[in-house]
Amino acid sequence: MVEATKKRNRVFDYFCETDQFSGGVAWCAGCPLELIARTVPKVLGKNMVFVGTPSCSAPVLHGQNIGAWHKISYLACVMTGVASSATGLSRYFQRTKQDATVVAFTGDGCATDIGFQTLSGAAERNERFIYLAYDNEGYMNTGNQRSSATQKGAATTTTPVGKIGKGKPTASKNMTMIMLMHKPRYMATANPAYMEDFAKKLQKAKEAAKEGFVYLHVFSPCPVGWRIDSNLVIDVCRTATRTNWFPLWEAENGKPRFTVEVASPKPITDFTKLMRKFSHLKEDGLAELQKQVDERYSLLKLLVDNIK
Amino acid sequence: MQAKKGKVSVMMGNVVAANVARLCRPEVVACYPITPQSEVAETISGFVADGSLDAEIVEVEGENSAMNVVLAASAAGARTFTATSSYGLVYMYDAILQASGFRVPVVMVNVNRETPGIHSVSSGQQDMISTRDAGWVQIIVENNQEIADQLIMCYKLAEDFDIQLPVMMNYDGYYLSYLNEEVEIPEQSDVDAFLAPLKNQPQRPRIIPGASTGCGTHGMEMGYVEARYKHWTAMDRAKQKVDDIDKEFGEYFGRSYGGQIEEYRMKDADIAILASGSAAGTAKTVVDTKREEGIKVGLVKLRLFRPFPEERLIKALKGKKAVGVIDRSICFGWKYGPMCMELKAIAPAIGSMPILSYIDGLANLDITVPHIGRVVDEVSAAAKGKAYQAVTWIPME
Amino acid sequence: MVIKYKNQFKTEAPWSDANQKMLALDTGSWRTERPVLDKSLCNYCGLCAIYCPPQCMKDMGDHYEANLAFCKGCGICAHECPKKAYTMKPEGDFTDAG
Amino acid sequence: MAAKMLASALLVEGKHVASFPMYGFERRGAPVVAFTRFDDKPIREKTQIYNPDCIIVIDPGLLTLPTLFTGLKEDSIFILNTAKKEYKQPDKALKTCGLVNATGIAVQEVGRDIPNTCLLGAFAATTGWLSLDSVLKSLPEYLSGDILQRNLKSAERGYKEVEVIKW
Repeated sequence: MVEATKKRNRVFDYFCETDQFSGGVAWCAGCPLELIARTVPKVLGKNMVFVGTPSCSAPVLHGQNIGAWHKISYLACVMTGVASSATGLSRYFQRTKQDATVVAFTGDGCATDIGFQTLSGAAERNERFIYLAYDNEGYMNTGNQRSSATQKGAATTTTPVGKIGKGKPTASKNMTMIMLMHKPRYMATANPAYMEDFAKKLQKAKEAAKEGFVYLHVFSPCPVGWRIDSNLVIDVCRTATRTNWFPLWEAENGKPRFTVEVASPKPITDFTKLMRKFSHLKEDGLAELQKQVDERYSLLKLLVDNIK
Repeated sequence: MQAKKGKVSVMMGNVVAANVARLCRPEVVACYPITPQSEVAETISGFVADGSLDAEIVEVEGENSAMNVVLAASAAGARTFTATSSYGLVYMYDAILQASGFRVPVVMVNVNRETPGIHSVSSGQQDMISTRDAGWVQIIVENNQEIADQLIMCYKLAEDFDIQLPVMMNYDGYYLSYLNEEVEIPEQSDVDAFLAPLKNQPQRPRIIPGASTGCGTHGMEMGYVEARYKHWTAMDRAKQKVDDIDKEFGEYFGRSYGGQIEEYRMKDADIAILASGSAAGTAKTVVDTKREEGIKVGLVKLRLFRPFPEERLIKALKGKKAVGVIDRSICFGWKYGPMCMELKAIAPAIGSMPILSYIDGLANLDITVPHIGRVVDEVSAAAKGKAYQAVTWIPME
Repeated sequence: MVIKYKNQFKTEAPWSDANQKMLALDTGSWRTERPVLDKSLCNYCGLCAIYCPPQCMKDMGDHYEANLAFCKGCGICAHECPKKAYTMKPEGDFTDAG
Repeated sequence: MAAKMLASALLVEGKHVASFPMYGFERRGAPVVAFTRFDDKPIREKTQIYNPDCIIVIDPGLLTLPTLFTGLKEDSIFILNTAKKEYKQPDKALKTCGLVNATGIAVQEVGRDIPNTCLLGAFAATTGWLSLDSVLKSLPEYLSGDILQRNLKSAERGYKEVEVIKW
């Protein structure tokens, strides 16, 4: 035990607020969403306002009767309307000059599917709030059904593997590219394994949201739905970035740049072997996934290298 | 008190709605255009563009977003305005339920139009009927002047601390939305003064950054029951409040409409017609003509549809010999029209009398003078003990 | 008609208020294993606290300790610790296990 | 639009007015029907007009509509936008006719084929139900500047140049 090594991790410097949540809340053991949710107000501060929807976060973001699970003001809205509800709040706070960071906090099902229209609309109107989509690649709250963020081949309860079924037959929506094409004021991908990177991006997001639309796409593997051992979840997050499954980048005004450079990406089998949602995939299925990861990465790289 | 005077000009129904909405000074406005409502969205956008309305205007990408924008802004404390019709109304249905559950005082204009299933760009009250159990106050008006006056009253009702309910003001598409009629638009200062007492009420809860309060909490067991019970009692209170505000408005501006219902030549009437919206205007002319013919008929104009003006209707109709109800919509699952069904629910209290149901005016087919005349004749005959048809689809005859 | 009910909400609409009532689940009881720290191995890097999903690591000045009232026993701290200072031990081994 | 302007002009006369168009989809150039009522008493009837006292046809191409003259009252008035100076009585209920080359006048005065204001002038002259003055007074509500001046001229010419025929 050497005194000199006992230095605080830099991540703590990004926190301006203590944990705003109750100690015991209803998220599964090992769920990174809990980590993400607790981190957001720590960086953004008490004046943030959550806009939540039915989702894995709903049992915690929304209270029960008069009781609450956290100290942040919130609006619990319908799944279709998270971006538009955030619009209503943000416009009124701006108008009345109330210092607030409005955060639409919702899953990939809302962002890529049922709430996609309102998200796209808010981005087009350049509304000043943060839209944070935590991506667990499916509808996990309702029991692991496929969403359009679900990867090809993934076994879900609505794309089961059976005599004929081979998991989800089509590739996921390339959501971050779609959002990049909206040219938001700021957007970024984030991953709880890279906490300093995430915290830095939240800080940027807070500032950028004073001027325009912010989209954050945060990786949030579901230990239950993906069938991951609880203790491996952060490992899975890290591997996702190291295999280019989930590259970490940001874009200010539509100009993308990597925030974590992966010098020699690992094969995606390093990632898929950590969970059982792809365990039925044979070599060809995995090769197809690898091809998609490579394609998407090279498209991103092309944009990073060419949009100046 | 001298009634406050405004400026009289010829104005289209939709433009009236937008003009008066402006006078009520909404802070956040979100409208998605749809025929026959579009001029409301256009005109109010124009006001913001020319600086005559200081409001946040959100050019939403759909009605669902329009309702979500206004309900959220309202939950933060804003006065809001939106307008829609038909497909738009049903496209915002989840948010409509949300708004009433949150008890936010959103005011919405709904320009009545037929609903999906059968494509029809035409007038009809089916849209409003399809949201009758959404927990909103629903008011139906008859002409452009009533659009103007009632819209002001809607804010007074919605934001009343004892009420705190979203209010939907309905008027017939085409018949009123595009009707150019002379309208007296009140002065801004008078509207301000009329609505000013709302500011002196206790503050309703609102989302304040850093305040640790949340709108839309899960209602667990008795919490759910309590919230629903409070909503239900507020709906009940709204009935008297509609009458009170109408009276107050009458004293202030010199025009009033009877509150929950308008009774036209009902006092000495033997038989009654129940109608709503623009058709009630036509019905009044028919009542006049039939009175000249010696038939003692009166009209009850249903202004408040939700909550249903049970007590007022009982008072107005008790002791009459027969009543004919003209519906501009259909009640699937029951053979009578929706308003007729509602009236039948209070039939024991108004006494046993023939209640004749008429379906008319669907899809821009006029509820004409001869149609209503026929209704009066049949109701009159039924009152004298003649056999009658329980339901009549007038255009199908 | 008078219906007696417990007036939970002080408002017309159902609003929650953290100032009036903060909820907490007994997530400590979810645990089947608990993290046990070998202090001699800990270099106080803070990664366990950073990655702990319920954020229940208490900063003890030179090491961290899980708040067992809320620790769900996911084992992330043990897996992420670069010094392998944590061991996940079955709850049954402890006398305070509920 | 013409129906609304007419309503405004009648309001200047101190009448109660109501006018509305009836259409499904709005398309430039597509035919549209509009109705205007005026009275000394408030107008409560909210239906299409089935028995008009006067019918104005802006587009002569619509004269072939088989139901055009259905329901006319006795001694009713017909106003037609046409370059013709004479016209054969199309329906025996029509007793007065006003022929005006509104399109021609509009093109000359307004610069575009928008005959509305000219027809209002012709309407005032043919029916005698309102004065030219009321028509002119109502126009600034809708138009301003140069366009207003041109339309005032157009309305005035419609009033003066309409050929009134008694059948």
